[in-house]
Amino acid sequence: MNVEQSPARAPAPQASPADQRGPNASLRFLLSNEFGLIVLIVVFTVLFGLATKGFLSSFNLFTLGRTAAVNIVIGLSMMAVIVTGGLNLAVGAIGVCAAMTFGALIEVVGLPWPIALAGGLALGAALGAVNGIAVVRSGLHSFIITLATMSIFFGVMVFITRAESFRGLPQSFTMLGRMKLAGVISPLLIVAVAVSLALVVLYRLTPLGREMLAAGAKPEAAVLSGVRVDRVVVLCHLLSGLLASIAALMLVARNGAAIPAMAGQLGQDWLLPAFLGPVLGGTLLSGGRVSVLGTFLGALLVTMLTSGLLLLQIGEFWVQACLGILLLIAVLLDKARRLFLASRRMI
Amino acid sequence: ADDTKVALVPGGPHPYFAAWEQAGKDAARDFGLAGADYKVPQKWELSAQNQLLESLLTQGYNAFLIFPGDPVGSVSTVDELVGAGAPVIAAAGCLKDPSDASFCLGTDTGHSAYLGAKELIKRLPAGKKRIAHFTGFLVDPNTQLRIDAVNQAAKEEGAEVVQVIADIDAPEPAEEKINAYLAAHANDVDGIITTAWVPAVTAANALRKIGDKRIVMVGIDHDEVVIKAIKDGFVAGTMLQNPYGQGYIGSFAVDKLRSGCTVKADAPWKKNALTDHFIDSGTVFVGPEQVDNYVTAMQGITKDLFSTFEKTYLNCPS
Amino acid sequence: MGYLSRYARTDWFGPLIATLIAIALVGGFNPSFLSPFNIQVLLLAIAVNALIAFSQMIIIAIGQMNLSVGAIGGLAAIAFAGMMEVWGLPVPVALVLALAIGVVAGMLNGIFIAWTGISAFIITLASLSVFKGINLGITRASPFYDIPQIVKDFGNTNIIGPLPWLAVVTAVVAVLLWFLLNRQALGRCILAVGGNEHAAELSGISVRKTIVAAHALSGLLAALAGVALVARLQIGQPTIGDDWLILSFAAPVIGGAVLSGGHVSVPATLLGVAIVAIITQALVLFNIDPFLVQVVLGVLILWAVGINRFREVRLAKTAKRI
Amino acid sequence: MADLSSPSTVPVLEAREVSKFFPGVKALQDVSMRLEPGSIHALLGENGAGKSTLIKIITGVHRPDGGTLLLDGTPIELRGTRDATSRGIGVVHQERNLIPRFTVGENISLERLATHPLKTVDYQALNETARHWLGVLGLDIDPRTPVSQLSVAKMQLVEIAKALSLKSRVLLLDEPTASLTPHETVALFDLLRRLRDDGVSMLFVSHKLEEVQEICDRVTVLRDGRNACASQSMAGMGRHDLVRLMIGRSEQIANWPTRHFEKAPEALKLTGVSTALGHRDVDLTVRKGEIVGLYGLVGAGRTELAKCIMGAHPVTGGTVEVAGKPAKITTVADAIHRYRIGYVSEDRKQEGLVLIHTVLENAGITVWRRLANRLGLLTDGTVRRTVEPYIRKLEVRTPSLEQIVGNLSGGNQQKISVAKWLAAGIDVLIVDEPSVGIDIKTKAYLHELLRELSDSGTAILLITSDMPEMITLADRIVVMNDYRISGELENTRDYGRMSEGIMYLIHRVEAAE
Ligand SMILES: Nc1ncnc2c1ncn2[C@@H]1O[C@H](COP(=O)(O)OP(=O)(O)OP(=O)(O)O)[C@@H](O)[C@H]1O
Ligand SMILES: Nc1ncnc2c1ncn2[C@@H]1O[C@H](COP(=O)(O)OP(=O)(O)OP(=O)(O)O)[C@@H](O)[C@H]1O
Ligand SMILES: [Mg+2]
Ligand SMILES: [Mg+2]
Repeated sequence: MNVEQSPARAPAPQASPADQRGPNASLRFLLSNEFGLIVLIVVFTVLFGLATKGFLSSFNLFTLGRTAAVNIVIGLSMMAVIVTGGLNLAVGAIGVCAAMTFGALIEVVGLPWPIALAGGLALGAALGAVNGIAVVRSGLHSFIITLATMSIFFGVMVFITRAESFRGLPQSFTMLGRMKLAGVISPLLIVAVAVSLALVVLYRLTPLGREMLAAGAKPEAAVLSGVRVDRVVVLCHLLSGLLASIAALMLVARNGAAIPAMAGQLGQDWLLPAFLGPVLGGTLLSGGRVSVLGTFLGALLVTMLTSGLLLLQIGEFWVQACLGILLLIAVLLDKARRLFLASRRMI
Repeated sequence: ADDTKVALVPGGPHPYFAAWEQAGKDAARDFGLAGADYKVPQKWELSAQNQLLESLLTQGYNAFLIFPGDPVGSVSTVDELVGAGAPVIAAAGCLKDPSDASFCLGTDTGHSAYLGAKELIKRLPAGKKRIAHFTGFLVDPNTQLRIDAVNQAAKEEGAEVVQVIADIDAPEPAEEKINAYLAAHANDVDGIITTAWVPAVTAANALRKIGDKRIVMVGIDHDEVVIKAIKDGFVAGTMLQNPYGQGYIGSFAVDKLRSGCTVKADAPWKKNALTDHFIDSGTVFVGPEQVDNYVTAMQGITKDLFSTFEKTYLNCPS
Repeated sequence: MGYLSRYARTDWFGPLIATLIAIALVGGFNPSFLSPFNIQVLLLAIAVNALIAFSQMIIIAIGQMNLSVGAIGGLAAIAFAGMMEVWGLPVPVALVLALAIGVVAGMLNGIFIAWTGISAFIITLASLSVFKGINLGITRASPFYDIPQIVKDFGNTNIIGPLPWLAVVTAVVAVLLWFLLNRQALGRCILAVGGNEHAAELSGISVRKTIVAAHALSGLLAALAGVALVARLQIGQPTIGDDWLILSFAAPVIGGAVLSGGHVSVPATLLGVAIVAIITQALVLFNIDPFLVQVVLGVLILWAVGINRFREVRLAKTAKRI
Repeated sequence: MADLSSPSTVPVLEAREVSKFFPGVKALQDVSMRLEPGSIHALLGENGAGKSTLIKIITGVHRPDGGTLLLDGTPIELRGTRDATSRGIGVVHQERNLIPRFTVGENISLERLATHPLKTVDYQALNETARHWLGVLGLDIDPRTPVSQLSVAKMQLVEIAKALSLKSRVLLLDEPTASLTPHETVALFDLLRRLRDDGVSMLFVSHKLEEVQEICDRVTVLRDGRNACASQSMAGMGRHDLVRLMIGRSEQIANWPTRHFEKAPEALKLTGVSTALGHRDVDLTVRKGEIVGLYGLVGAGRTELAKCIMGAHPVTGGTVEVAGKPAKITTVADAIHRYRIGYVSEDRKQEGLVLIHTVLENAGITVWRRLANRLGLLTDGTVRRTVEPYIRKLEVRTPSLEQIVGNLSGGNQQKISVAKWLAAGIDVLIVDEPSVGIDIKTKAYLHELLRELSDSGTAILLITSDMPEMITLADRIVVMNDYRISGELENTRDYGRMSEGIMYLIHRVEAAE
């Protein structure tokens, strides 16, 4: 994965600017984190497939996809803010708030679930925007702002709900969590794919997405090029909130209920998956560069490693240690791969 | 039966469940199971537990004893397991009805807190009985039950809950907050009830530290620190639970359920805030008197429960 | 310019104001806050949390993050307790070994980061799993109980008045750290690398060695915090360190540290820790509805950083280029 | 081959057939260069010719992919920058390399901190050394001021002091004068001459040929990463010879007819403008198609004025009119999108470019919104089609539009920060120090380009400290001093008279105070 602090250099043969991508593009792809992740995923799939019984069983693939789906969207919601060189510790808190709103709108207000869904998402987006505005107006680092709002959002949620769950959700919604398409594919996975595609379009094909990247990479330059950086940053946080709520609602579907403990105390359980995906995927923590596909694959890889390790039945208390080591091995392998390819390019 | 592979799955790494491992082993030996293994989620996270359970099913475990990571949140996973033909018993804590779990074998968290509070208040000197309540994460619905139960007991006995300190399941904040509380309010409180493991340990230590035997404290569970504090008179007693019994009897029961037995509808089920199919695995108050042989006491309870368990709660094809 | 405006430029000024206001308010409404015992409790809390914050601060100084502080601290803690209970090692030996574990763990982080160029975030994230996993593997989640009396005493007795021994340790560490970062070439190198890695490299500073050194130091401090907690809690809890992460960042940041590196302040971080500790205590003292505690906490943190921010904005106005 | 170029003495430093390749770029191929003792050696070449790369190899930043370095005739292998410094090779890189939050003094002594990390720092001594070297450069800055508070020019000088403080026998200067005022440059040259007489050998990179001719005695010219000439004597080399070596043909001196704009409509008009940064009653008019030069010494406040016009800082008094209509410009975005004013920053690394993004993204940033189709979408293809002509026109030397801008040579970066405004198609363009670090060929192109732009109706406000540039381009020259306008001149394109007039305007004010 491209996780050097410094941006990797896009290599390309000496050529006049006129000439189009052509060979460079394909080579750039071979060097990219995305390709590295794909290789790793294939390798580990084979390994686990051989080493364990049931890794490739349709049930395991189904649950794997379902778990990954949620982690992917969580990762994307963090990515949306990392773009600006900031971060959003409140993803979990926002997610839970959205989920509980959704539950309340259905059980307490009695709205049909699609409308409640919209309500939940709207709230999430709003909370995200609050973060963004606070960051822009105060000029404080998003870390400290979202640290505080995480506590506030979550606290208010617990205060209002008294930690009571909402479980009177309509079948038509909760079945999304259990349904198996073609025996192995969870609808949630499809949602995750759809969301990812939407983000790809945003960052590659819309001015706003490009402005988000520019504003994140170098605010001063972006401003002097006519980008409304403040507004863009707020939008990034809003997007993050929105994505967090999507993830949360996917989790609601999966758990068949909206529960305050869904993301743990203060929603902190989400932080790990939130960062793992993007960073493995080659998103620059300093901002200005994202990889949606990378985040997708990164989250997938981690979920896969966990699942595989559990199936390997290592002494129950040692799984975590092994996961860490596997993770290290994974990034080191990939690093070696890039060095090799790069050295080949030079001469 | 010898094809039954039971998995005993706690909510996460926690000393409370340590006894399950032995219980499982014994059960597997005594009832000739293919296995009854203690499987611990890596983190105390609902998603981690769910992922482990799914994996275990894939690994061929066909009967489950589960401490629900969340009374509501775990229901769907349990339903899936049962749907896949693996009977599930909620152990130590219950699932909220309705769920496909056969029944709940454990401690009525609310009730045990209630009893504990009663025991505490009983021991308070006459006068206004001011008690402080230290408990775990608020996001855990059981915490709300405990808070309500303690308030309930207090109301009945004319005592007053002057402060509730929650969200202290981690040692550092627990130590910080409890000491801070005692530092400021040691004289404004007569009794302390703790309804979670870590607060119990920390509070016991704190009282020992300020050498205060005036404040009466009732703890929970069997952590060495608490037991020792009882012996030394810093803690009045603790609400003991019966993890071993849960593990042992639970494994026995799921095996039966796999081999054709069904749950008796008309059994003397207890009700609690979460479910109507609740079996009390035994909670007893252990004071200085009983503290030395609480283990045997617990084994006693387990034996009694076990001896009548099958015919009380199950219909089995003879 | 007068003294005030000169001090106003220092990083610790804002946090100091915030701390004083906090003390005044809390003490005003609840005199028992200033009782010796309470001060001791406060100092104890600050003592350990400060070590945690410092161990992160060093890494922030080089412009990286260390997610494994908690894991390292926890590992050192249970190693310390375990070696005394299981192997019956004498306290000093166990102590040294525990700290050594911390240093080694930190160095491993540093070496991986420096020699692979992979972001510290990932490396420490992975090593977090490794260290925590080892911790669980050893303890199987059950604490080590019999801690030698002397250790317990050290963690719970005072040297004079309300001043606990642990606070003394932290004070010494703080002074040494301040000296390192402000007067010692190594410390300056650390800040230089954080401030502008490329320039530091060109000036002949060995960036790699500096990174490794910083992480080793971070590991040492984390281990120290872990050991201190064992002494304070009187048990070797496997869960020690699980929720250090947020605090470890919050305190330095409240103290005005720049997450992109090159600028940290020992006194300001110390004050950051103090603020958090005071707030936490106040919430208990004033018997805030447990369901509101989190909300109030969040608001108060914002208030604390707000004060500092206000100061900075004021200064920025007067800053002039030459 | 050493004996072929009959050496009078053993060269202090010699590079033999050095090569360096970057992904997709042959930066240097078999480049040779001999540095005689006690000489100032010019290293010339277009942007991207490989000058900085050669210097980075000599100072151990990059490893050569081929060839050898010799110090005093013996081959050396540099494992890192420290090797170089320890061997007495000092350098001032093209990019600023200072620790912003450290004080001037500490920055100057950074190498010595690095060498023994376990020593405690003696700030007394450290500041003394700093004071001394700053003194040598005739700078009176308090060594205790943080570098972040210095202007670009001062930072440049601090870096020179830093290099001097190592007392190197070999001193490599990569465009040291790029952001210096004429006055500061003169002082620097005196110093360099003294050093030369003390036997120090210097390598001097600059795009200002007058300077090169003034102080250099030998010259090496690179073209496309190859030697165009290696270590020739400057004796009898005229400007046109150097130019021919650099660009392969002689430069054509632009000599445009004077234009008249009395009747042209006013594109941008300031009347009695005062700003939050301290400008007072500034009157300034730029007419459609006109190039107005704004001259002043560094610190005169021109950049600040530009920023205020762009809406980055508030205008506190007076009126700003754009295209005849009063304009209230509060944000830069407004200035660009509503009033169609563009600004080429003097500080490309900080404000001009997004270094970690590609050429395409940087050049296109101003046009994205305009190019988006009905669905609000746009593809790289569309952006490429729009910006490519300009990239071509400016002859940006890049392997492809996907190259990371940070990897381009300084000059090529500058070209891109100009190109993006050409693409934007604005009515008023403010250009701040456009040709800093640009080679003469590109400079000529740039000038043509600005001229064409104005001919096609764009009003241009040109801020530059480069007098010749000013006189070649400007139709009218406005002189600013200490945040006020101190006068205005029609440009007669007569160098002597114009510069006199300008200097008079500047000093008249100072005399008045
Ligand atoms: N780190 C790098 N990665 C990739 N390409 C590079 C790198 N550094 C330089 N180059 C390329 O090498 C060539 C020479 O660059 P160099 O900086 O030496 O030019 P230069 O002569 O200094 O130009 P200028 O006068 O603009 O400074 C350029 O084409 C540049 O794009
Ligand atoms: N009042 C001021 N406040 C802050 N910085 C200032 C001020 N005056 C000058 N500077 C700084 O000093 C440097 C030179 O000043 P400035 O750029 O405004 O003058 P200029 O005429 O634009 O110089 P140049 O010829 O370099 O454009 C700049 O870096 C600028 O930021
Ligand atoms: Mg250069
Ligand atoms: Mg300027």
